[in-house]
Parts: sequence; structure tokens; C-alpha cells
Amino acid sequence: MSQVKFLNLKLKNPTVLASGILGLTASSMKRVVEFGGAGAVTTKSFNIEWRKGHKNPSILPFRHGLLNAVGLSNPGIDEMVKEIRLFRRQCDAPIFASVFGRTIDEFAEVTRLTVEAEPDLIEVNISCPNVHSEFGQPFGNSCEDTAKITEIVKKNAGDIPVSIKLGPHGPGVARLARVCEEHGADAITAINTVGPGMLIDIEVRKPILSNKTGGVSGPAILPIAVKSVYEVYKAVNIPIIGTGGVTVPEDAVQMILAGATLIGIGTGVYYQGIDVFKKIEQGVREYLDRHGFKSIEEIRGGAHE
Amino acid sequence: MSQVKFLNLKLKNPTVLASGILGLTASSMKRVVEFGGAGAVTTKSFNIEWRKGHKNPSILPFRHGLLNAVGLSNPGIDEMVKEIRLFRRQCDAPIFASVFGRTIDEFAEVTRLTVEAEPDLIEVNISCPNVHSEFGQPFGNSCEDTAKITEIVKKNAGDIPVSIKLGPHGPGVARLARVCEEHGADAITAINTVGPGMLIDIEVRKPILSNKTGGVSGPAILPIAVKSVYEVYKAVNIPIIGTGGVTVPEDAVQMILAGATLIGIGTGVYYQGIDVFKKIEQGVREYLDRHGFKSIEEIRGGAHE
Amino acid sequence: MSDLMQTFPVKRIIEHGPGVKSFYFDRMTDAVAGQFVNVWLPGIDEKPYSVSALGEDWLEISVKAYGVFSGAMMKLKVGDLVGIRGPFGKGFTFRDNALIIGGGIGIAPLRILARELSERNFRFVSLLGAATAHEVIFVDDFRRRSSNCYVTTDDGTLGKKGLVTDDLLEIIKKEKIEFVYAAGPEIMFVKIKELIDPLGIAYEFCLERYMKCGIGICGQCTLDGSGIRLCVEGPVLNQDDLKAVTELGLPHRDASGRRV
Amino acid sequence: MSDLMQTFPVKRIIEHGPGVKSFYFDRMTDAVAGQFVNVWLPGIDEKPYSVSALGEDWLEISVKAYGVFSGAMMKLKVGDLVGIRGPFGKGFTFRDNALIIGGGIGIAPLRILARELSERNFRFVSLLGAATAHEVIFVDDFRRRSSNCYVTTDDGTLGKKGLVTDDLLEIIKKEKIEFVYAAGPEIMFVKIKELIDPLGIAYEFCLERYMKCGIGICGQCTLDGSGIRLCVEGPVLNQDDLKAVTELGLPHRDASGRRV
Ligand SMILES: Cc1cc2nc3c(=O)[nH]c(=O)nc-3n(C[C@H](O)[C@H](O)[C@H](O)COP(=O)(O)OP(=O)(O)OC[C@H]3O[C@@H](n4cnc5c(N)ncnc54)[C@H](O)[C@@H]3O)c2cc1C
Ligand SMILES: Cc1cc2nc3c(=O)[nH]c(=O)nc-3n(C[C@H](O)[C@H](O)[C@H](O)COP(=O)(O)OP(=O)(O)OC[C@H]3O[C@@H](n4cnc5c(N)ncnc54)[C@H](O)[C@@H]3O)c2cc1C
Ligand SMILES: Cc1cc2nc3c(=O)[nH]c(=O)nc-3n(C[C@H](O)[C@H](O)[C@H](O)COP(=O)(O)O)c2cc1C
Ligand SMILES: Cc1cc2nc3c(=O)[nH]c(=O)nc-3n(C[C@H](O)[C@H](O)[C@H](O)COP(=O)(O)O)c2cc1C
Ligand code: FES
Ligand code: FES
Repeated sequence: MSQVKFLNLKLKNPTVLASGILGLTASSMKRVVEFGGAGAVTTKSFNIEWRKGHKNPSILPFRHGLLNAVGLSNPGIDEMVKEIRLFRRQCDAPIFASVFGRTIDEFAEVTRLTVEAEPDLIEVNISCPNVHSEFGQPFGNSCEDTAKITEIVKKNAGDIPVSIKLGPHGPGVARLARVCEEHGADAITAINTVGPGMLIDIEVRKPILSNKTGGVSGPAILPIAVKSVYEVYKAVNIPIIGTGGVTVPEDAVQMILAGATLIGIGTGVYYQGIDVFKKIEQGVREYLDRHGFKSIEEIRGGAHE
Repeated sequence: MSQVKFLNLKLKNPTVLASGILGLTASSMKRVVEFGGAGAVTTKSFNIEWRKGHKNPSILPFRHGLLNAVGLSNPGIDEMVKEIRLFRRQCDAPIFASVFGRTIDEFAEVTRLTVEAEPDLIEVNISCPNVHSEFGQPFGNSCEDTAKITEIVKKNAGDIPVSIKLGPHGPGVARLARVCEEHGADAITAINTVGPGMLIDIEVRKPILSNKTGGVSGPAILPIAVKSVYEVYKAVNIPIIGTGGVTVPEDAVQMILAGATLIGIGTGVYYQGIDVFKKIEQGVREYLDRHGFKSIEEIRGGAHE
Repeated sequence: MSDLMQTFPVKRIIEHGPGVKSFYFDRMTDAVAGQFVNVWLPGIDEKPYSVSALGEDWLEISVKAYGVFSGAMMKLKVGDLVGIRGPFGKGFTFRDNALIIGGGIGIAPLRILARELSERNFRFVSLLGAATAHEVIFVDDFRRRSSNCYVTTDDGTLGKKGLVTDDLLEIIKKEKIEFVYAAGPEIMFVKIKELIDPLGIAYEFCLERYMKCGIGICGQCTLDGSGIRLCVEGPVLNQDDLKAVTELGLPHRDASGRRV
Repeated sequence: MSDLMQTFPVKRIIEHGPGVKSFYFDRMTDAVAGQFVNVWLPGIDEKPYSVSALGEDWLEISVKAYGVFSGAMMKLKVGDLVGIRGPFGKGFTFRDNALIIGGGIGIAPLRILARELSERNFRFVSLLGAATAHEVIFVDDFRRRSSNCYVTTDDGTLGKKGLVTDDLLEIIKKEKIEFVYAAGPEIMFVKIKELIDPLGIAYEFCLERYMKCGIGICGQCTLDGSGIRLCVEGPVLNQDDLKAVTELGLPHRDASGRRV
């Protein structure tokens, strides 16, 4: 009863490893599926060239979530294509390749090269809030850039479906989602981290993250993620990977009621362990049972009625 | 040693009651000063006409803060002018009048009328995220509107200094702050609530707030508030009322290190009681003592060095 | 229980008569007499109601139909889900030789008080008034627990015809009353205060104001004069708390914050 | 202590010799042998270091100068503030009749292990190797606690000239060793594994990888083959954990995630 259809895919359950979490290697993602219970996995966002990212501290727990400025560190497309292929050989669960570019052309290029690895979905990260200083505002803060990137990625993705990953900022997530749908996106991933934020150590009197600022994830952002998914669901007809602050089954149910088809989980791994996927899948199943629902579809978007 | 100069004012300590919290009546604000220990108070945001606001639930605790959609309920300017005058007669602490308008002209009008109450500062709320549906996007999401409102409020405020209250959204808080400074603002209040967010009750399967969405305040938003103050401090030379998520003295010290002159506290009243101001003032003083600082000025903006 | 919103099914309903009902839920919280919970009817509104009784495993609130919200409460059926958060506020203190004065649905928070007093073996007398017989809710309960129980109704359908304040001074004298508890309409407090302030008897009143947050931050329920927040420092206030309050019996603030 | 960043002043520094130092802090946390803390030097970087000893009121880490970060550590002075969070990871289990093999600064986590074993009255033998005498840190401590202590140095300035693995099999046989602990350079693990796997002796190695988060989410420290996160399921791994690992002794991932 946890089975879920998403585009042309069938997932054992609606949980997906979010991008940036344990998504660097085939072995790591395989463990997230086999031991952790994820229905699908998303790779760390990658680009043509490898990037070192920011120095540590780059990931910082605070009382209500995490602050991170990893700086889109990644081993580059060649390495990632290898890992995606390896994963596909060893594991049944769908794998979503998360890509980013520093220019619109780079989005095209990285998509073209990623297609060779035959991921089940290409997730396009246009909303990372940590890269301002280097790239200016995220592309996802502009409707025009979002339209252009969606179009060009779709053109290069061939048969592979494309999800655009949006943040809660900019001109409004619902408006952006509509732009994505109009330009051919097959799905929306919402949301990326919130903020960014900063924490200052009051003894050394300096920002703690090496990048000074970082995106907020985890429990603190759940309401903003639920609201984003709710608005996107009203705005478009394509499915949504609802992501942000999900750590317990009740959070996932909120996401589904808001309209999510899949549930992205990142920081939940920190709060609940790697088997957070399994725990959430079980909890959602128990919720459906208790209320006499036969499938997740029956409650999807239920908060809109 | 907690004394602080802010514009033409001297405050006993740098804590300020944030707008929307216990700021409806002279008696309530007086208690916040006398029993609570606040250095200054801000009224609930008001407008020419009274507004009922949204139905309950309009203020909702969640695990990491509050979600609120009060809907700018207020008794209208006549009642508020009376309360401000009453407060001024009974209490030494400065009082900041928070005003809003539904049109740019209304901002002028409400300012003109507010001047009669002789508040110590007029805080201009252009960033309330709860009123989209009625007013469209907050004015504070547009640099042009922000410029126009700042200009027109300043023109009508006479000798009374003006602080523009910004949110973390829109074109970037630093850019907006610069626009405010260029158009004559005397101070910046940063930030308003974040999001908005939504929480769904999974048993009745409906959004809980009557307005469905509400702004996030409290501990969850501290990193975003600290970051906003940090960026504003870099961008402008006018003083900052750093607001957002401050509940303990360490949070206030972070704000001061980021560059705040005053510390706005709202949701902290829920977490720490009405004497949160006193507790924070004492804690900040102890911090200064422990590190051998003689005044708050010595550490203001210290995280920038 | 907590400040966070949770929903619970209605387990049982007692109809006392037209427009007056008690609702039962699984006991989701502790509470002391005078404390209240915020009740959310999804899609309608959220309002405060006193906890009127607590059993081993149940919690009771008692509601009188006035307007939109309480009217909607009357339509609740067993099994319906209701949001409840709390308990909020500060309750009554426990005193010996007290008089409990309840007016109309104000009897609700006094029912749990009566139980708490009798559990402590404190002697007390009850004086209950309402518009009509069925509005004197749980009168048998008060009769059983009180050393004496006086009843008045506006229409004379139960007890003496008249107001609770009619024979107040005589009852105080006769019953050797040392402390007064009261809950009911504001005008009743004004009258009681007038009558007993000269005697120097201490008292606690359970007040009502329009509330929004219930957690002491919106300022909606603060009382003029003292700035006390009824949802946190109240709803039970004593004679000292009330000294500074300048608005007793005057128009209250509505949802906008205006006095109406 | 916790995962949250806090800063602490350096209380004391011991210089073992050029480029090898131990740093002392007020004890801000419990820790077991093998666990590590993340050390933040503001403005520079944050890296993992094993807790090398714990006293009633102090915590020790021991550092060898390699590159930028450990180089900066060498410049720390008493009173300097250092960010510390943790402890992270899973430590050693406690076994009787064990051999403790330490290579270079890998001796650090074994110092606290030796203490924990001797507190439990377990018999153990130490086998410590390093480039030169002063890098065999706290050798007296090991000599005192172990039933026997073998030392090798590359340059022969202390103990026998050579590598720890030279006489490993003889020592195991002679000392009737039933369990092996090791910490040190990866090449040492490869060698030890080759030598003792055929004997069927159980073991635990304390590994190192480039780390970012320390809390099991970034994936930077996962091991190929098993997907195990060294910062959570390690850094101490046993022979079973290592079976699935395909990258022992191979190039590790750097900050970008590439193998270099
Ligand atoms: C701390 C606290 C505890 C409360 N406990 C209870 C309780 O146990 N039981 C209960 O029924 N109510 C209780 N109330 C009142 C309750 O919260 C609502 O105000 C009441 O149910 C009316 O709501 P409504 O929306 O139906 O009426 P509205 O639409 O708000 O009012 C309709 C009309 O009735 C009048 N009215 C409303 N309430 C009263 C009243 N109590 N007396 C006289 N006139 C009134 C109004 O002035 C208005 O004219 C309590 C209130 C507070 C603040
Ligand atoms: C769980 C864990 C525990 C650790 N405990 C300790 C400890 O107790 N004491 C300690 O000094 N270090 C320890 N380290 C290593 C430490 O985190 C740093 O990697 C080390 O200090 C080098 O950092 P650097 O920036 O100075 O060198 P880098 O600039 O990263 O490296 C400079 C050069 O030295 C080489 N190098 C780095 N470290 C080693 C090494 N350990 N052996 C051989 N060559 C190396 C690198 O490959 C590179 O060529 C531990 C690491 C982990 C993961
Ligand atoms: C450490 C870390 C690294 C992340 N890296 C990426 C990334 O590379 N690409 C991306 O699209 N999102 C990235 N994210 C965002 C997450 O995928 C997710 O959208 C966000 O964290 C909200 O979900 P959560 O609260 O479940 O973590 C990262 C998040 C964290 C915490
Ligand atoms: C219940 C509530 C009502 C608020 N009403 C207003 C308001 O009327 N005007 C305004 O400018 N800000 C309003 N705010 C925002 C606060 O002034 C403050 O900017 C924000 O809550 C962040 O600070 P905090 O985390 O200390 O509460 C309100 C916040 C809350 C929680
Ligand atoms: S109801 Fe909000 S302060 Fe009392
Ligand atoms: S260092 Fe991040 S998972 Fe281990």
C-alpha cells in the first residue's frame, strides 16, 4: 500500500533521499535504499567540473535544524556518471541525478552528459542559496532564467523526465512552478533550503560557517515547505517531490495532504538515522490503515478540499 | 552599562518589544517596560481604519517557533493615538509606533495622523507576509515601492525618526536597506516573520490557521535574522533594530555582533515570559562583564572584523 | 498536552436543555479549576472554554449557545474531531469556608472547583443563578458537595426567582463565609464587588475576554490599568489583581482591539 | 557537549617534539576510545581529531603537523579559543589478551583505549611505531599499562629500527594474542590485514577519511563497497565491517568527493 507511481516510475514507497545527503557514491546510496528503506535516491548536485566547495565548518547543527554551505562541492560529471551507472547495476530503486550549472549553457551541457548515465529523472537545482557570491542570485529567483533553463534541459534530456528544484524565495514558488510546467518540466521538487542564515560564535565573535552564511534545513523549515508544496499543487498539474523538514511520519502526511507525490528527506537522516525512510514509510502506512485508506493517492492534496 | 543610544534616544537597555506582541494598549506596554524590563516598546501595527484580522486559529505554536496570521487586526488610528499618548504620560521608555497602509497614500496618511501622538519613532511595516491575498505581495518585496514609501513617510513624519521594517524576502534585505537609507530612513528594523508557512492537521486534514498560511517567528528564524542584520549592517550606516528569534541573551549577543543597535523581541515573550527583556538585558551585561567590555558599542558589528 | 494543536474526537455529549451542552473527550491533559483550553472547530474559529470537570480518563467542557462559534459547538456529534490545546492560564487557589457564586455558563469552571475543594475536605457553600432551570448545570453535583446550595433563576423555574446577588450579603453572614469565588457575566462581578468590598472579604473571579493566542503574546486579552494578560496571569484574578483594573464592567475589546 | 558548535580555551599544551603536540581543554564531554571531536579553528577550517585521553576535568587531543590545518594547530597558544563539537562516531569494544598496534599519530586514540582496558583489568600488549622517537607519544604510559610494550621507529631512535609490521606475527604468537586493535596510516592496516586475516584473529581498526559534517549526512566519508559512514558507523571498524569495503588502501575522496 506504500507503493507509489511517479511519472513513468513505480517506487516501493514515496520516500526519496534528497540531494546533497549521502548522494556522492553508489555504495552510499545503495545503503540508503537497502538499509535505510528509501523508495528512490537523489545524487548530490553535480556539474561538469569538480568543485571543492567551501571549507569547514560547512554543515552546522543548530537547535532547530541545520545550516549548510557545502558550496556545491562535487566530484564532477565523469565520476558521478560512473557512480550512477554503478548504482543502477546494483540496485532496483530509481535514481535521480541532480545537476546544476554556472551558466544556462552549462545546464544544457551537464544534462546532455548526464543522459548517458540513464538516471530515472534529472533534477535541476536552480535554487541553491549558498552560491550567491560566486554566481549572483540563484537562477531560480528569476522567472526568465527558470523558463530558459527548463526549456534547455528538457531539450537535452531526451526521454528522461525532468524535475525542477525550486526554493521558497524569489517571485513565489507557485509562479515559478507554473513557469516550469509551461516550459515542459515533468515534475517540481520543492523546496531547497531556506534563508540563508548565519550563526555567530559569541566567544570568538565570528560567523561559524566558513562561507559565513548557509541554507537552513530540517524541522525549522517544515511549515515553509508544506506551504510551498500546497501552493505548487494548486498551481500546476505535474507531480511534486515535497522536500523540507520532514523527520517523522506525521510530517510526511502533511506533505502528502498538501499535494506531494514523493517525500524528499535530507536532514531527517541526521535526526532519525539512515533508516528514517523506513520509519516514515511505516508510519505513513499505519496512518493510512488507521483511517481506512487503501493508498496514498486517496489522501494526496486532501488539505485542499 | 546596558544603556544605549539610538538616534536621538537614550534607552535603559537595548531590548525593544517587537510589533504585534502585547502592543495594543498603554497598560500592556507599560507592564512590558515595568515588569518585563524592555528598553522600549513598539505598538501593534495600525492603520487608519480598524481591522478585525483573521479568525482564530491565528497564532499557532509549533515545535520550533510560532506561525501567525493575525491579519493586521488593529483598533484603528484614533484608538492607537490615544493609547500612545497614555503610554507617554505614564512611562519614560520610548515608544515606537508601527504603521502600515494598504496603498502608498495610506502610508502617508497614517504617518501624518500618527505624528500627533508624538511617538519616539515611526516604524513602517512594509513586510508583513500575511496579507498577500488582500494586498498582493508585500510592498517590501519591491525596491520601487520601498523607496516611495520611505520617501513619503519621511515627508510626513516631521521630526520623528522613521525606521523601515524589512522582511528577509524579496530582492534581498541589504539592497532594500540601501534603498531605505538613500530615501531618508533613519533606521532599519530587520526582520519581520519568515515564510510564510503552513501547518496541516493530519486528522482533520486541513490547514490549521484560519488564513491557511502564516509567518514564522521564534527560534527557527534566528539564523535568518542574524544573517539579515549582518548584511544590512554591511550595506548601510543607519542603526538597526535586530529582530527575529531572540529568546536568550546569547541570541541577543549574536545580533549585536552582527550589527544591531537595538534588539527586537516578540516570540521570546512566549518562550521566556514577559520578563524576557530583563533576562536578556542581564545576560548581555554579564557577557560584557565577563569579557571586559565597558559598553555594547564596543562589540557592535564585531563579527565583521 | 501542550500549546501545539491536536485534535480529539468528541466522546460523549450531555444536553442540559436547549442551547446548553457538556462535551466529553479522552483526558488529554491535567488542569486545575479555572484553567481553560482553546477549542478549534476546523473551518470555523477557535475560542477558549473552561475545563468544567476532569475524570480519570475524560475531560469535560460545558458550553452555552450565544453566537456563531458556540452555535457551531451545539451541532457537534459524537466522533467529530475538535482541536484542543492548553490548558492555559492560572486557576483558583483553595480556601476553606468559601462561597461559590456561579452565573449562567459561568458555573462551568466552578464545577471542577467544587470537586477540588471537597476532595480537600474544605467546607463551602454554593450560590448558583441562571436564566432558567436547565442552565443551572450539574446542580445536583453542587448540592451533594456543598454544605449548602442556594439557587436562583430569572424565571423562577428553579430555586428562588431573582439574581444571585439578591441575597448575597445575608448568605455570607449566615454561612460565615470567609472567601468568595465567582464566575459568570461581568456585570455580576461588578455587583458582587460592590457588595463585598466593604466587608473586606477576599475573593477570586474567573473573568472572560476576547482571546486570540492564549499564550500571552498577542495582547488581545490584557486588562486596562494593570496590563495583566487574562490568558496567562488570569483568567482567575483576586481582589488585589483587580485593584488596578480600570475596565471591569466596561466595554471589552473585540477582535480588532477596539472597545465595543 | 553536543553537535552544536561551542568554543573552549586551550588550557595546556605538551610539545612531544617538532610537529607533535597534545592539547588540553576543560572536559566538555564524555567520550570512549575511538570517538573523535571536530575541531574548528576560526577562519581556517574544521577537522576531526580523536580524543586521546580524558581526565576527571580535562580532555586531550594529540596532533601531528601535516598540512595547513594541523600546521595551524601547532601555532595555538594557551588561552586560544577553539571550537569543539562531538563526540562523534563509534568507539572500540573491550577485549582481553589484545595487541594494540599504533602507527605514528595513530597512537592517539590508543592511549585512551589502553587506559580503558587497564581499568577493566584486561591484559594487553602494545606495539607502537613511528618515524622517530618523539612521535611515539606517551610511550611511558603504554609501557606502564601494557603487559609488554614493543616499539619500532623508522630511524631507530627508539626501540627497534623498522616497521610495526616487521615482527607482528611473532609477537602475536609469543604473546598469545586473541584480538588486534590498530590505528595509523592506511597502508599499515592493509599490511596488518594481510598478515592476520589468515590467522582468523578478530580485529578493530580506527580509520580516517576526509570528513565534512561528522553527523552522517554529507556522505563525504562513506566507504565504497559497504556505504558505511565512517563518521557514524566508524571510525572504528572490525573485520566484518571491512569485508565489504573495497577501497582500503586505495586513494580516498577529497573535499570535492573525487578519489585522489
Ligand atoms: C477564559 C474563558 C473561559 C470561557 N469558558 C467558557 C465556558 O466554559 N463555557 C462557555 O460557554 N463559554 C466560555 N467562554 C466564552 C467563550 O469563549 C465564547 O466567548 C462564547 O462561547 C461565545 O462565543 P460565540 O462565538 O458563540 O459568540 P459571539 O458571536 O462571540 O457572541 C454572540 C453574542 O453573545 C454575547 N456573549 C458571548 N459570550 C457571552 C457570555 N459568556 N455571557 C454573555 N454574553 C455573551 C456576545 O457579547 C455577543 O453579543 C469562556 C471565555 C473565556 C475567555
Ligand atoms: C576520525 C579521525 C580521527 C583523526 N584523529 C587524528 C588525531 O588524533 N591526530 C591527528 O594528528 N590527526 C587526526 N586525524 C587527521 C586529521 O583530521 C587531519 O586530516 C590531519 O591533521 C591533517 O590535516 P591537515 O589539514 O593539516 O593536512 P592536509 O592539508 O589535509 O594534508 C597534508 C598532507 O598530509 C597528508 N596527510 C594528512 N593526514 C595524514 C595522516 N594522518 N597520515 C599520513 N598522511 C597524512 C595528506 O595526504 C596531504 O598530503 C583524524 C582524522 C579522522 C578522520
Ligand atoms: C548538507 C546539505 C547539502 C545539500 N546539498 C544540496 C545539493 O547539492 N543540491 C540540492 O538541490 N539540494 C541540496 N540540499 C538541500 C536538500 O536537498 C533539501 O532540499 C533541503 O535540505 C530541505 O530538506 P530537509 O529539511 O529534508 O533537509 C542540501 C541540504 C543539506 C542539509
Ligand atoms: C503574533 C505576532 C504578531 C505580529 N504582528 C506584527 C505586526 O503587527 N507588525 C509588524 O511589523 N510585525 C509583526 N510581527 C512580527 C514581529 O514584530 C517580529 O518581527 C517577528 O515575529 C520576528 O521576531 P520574533 O522571532 O522575536 O517574534 C508579529 C509577530 C507575531 C508572532
Ligand atoms: S489571548 Fe493573546 S495575550 Fe491573551
Ligand atoms: S563526514 Fe559527513 S557523512 Fe561522514
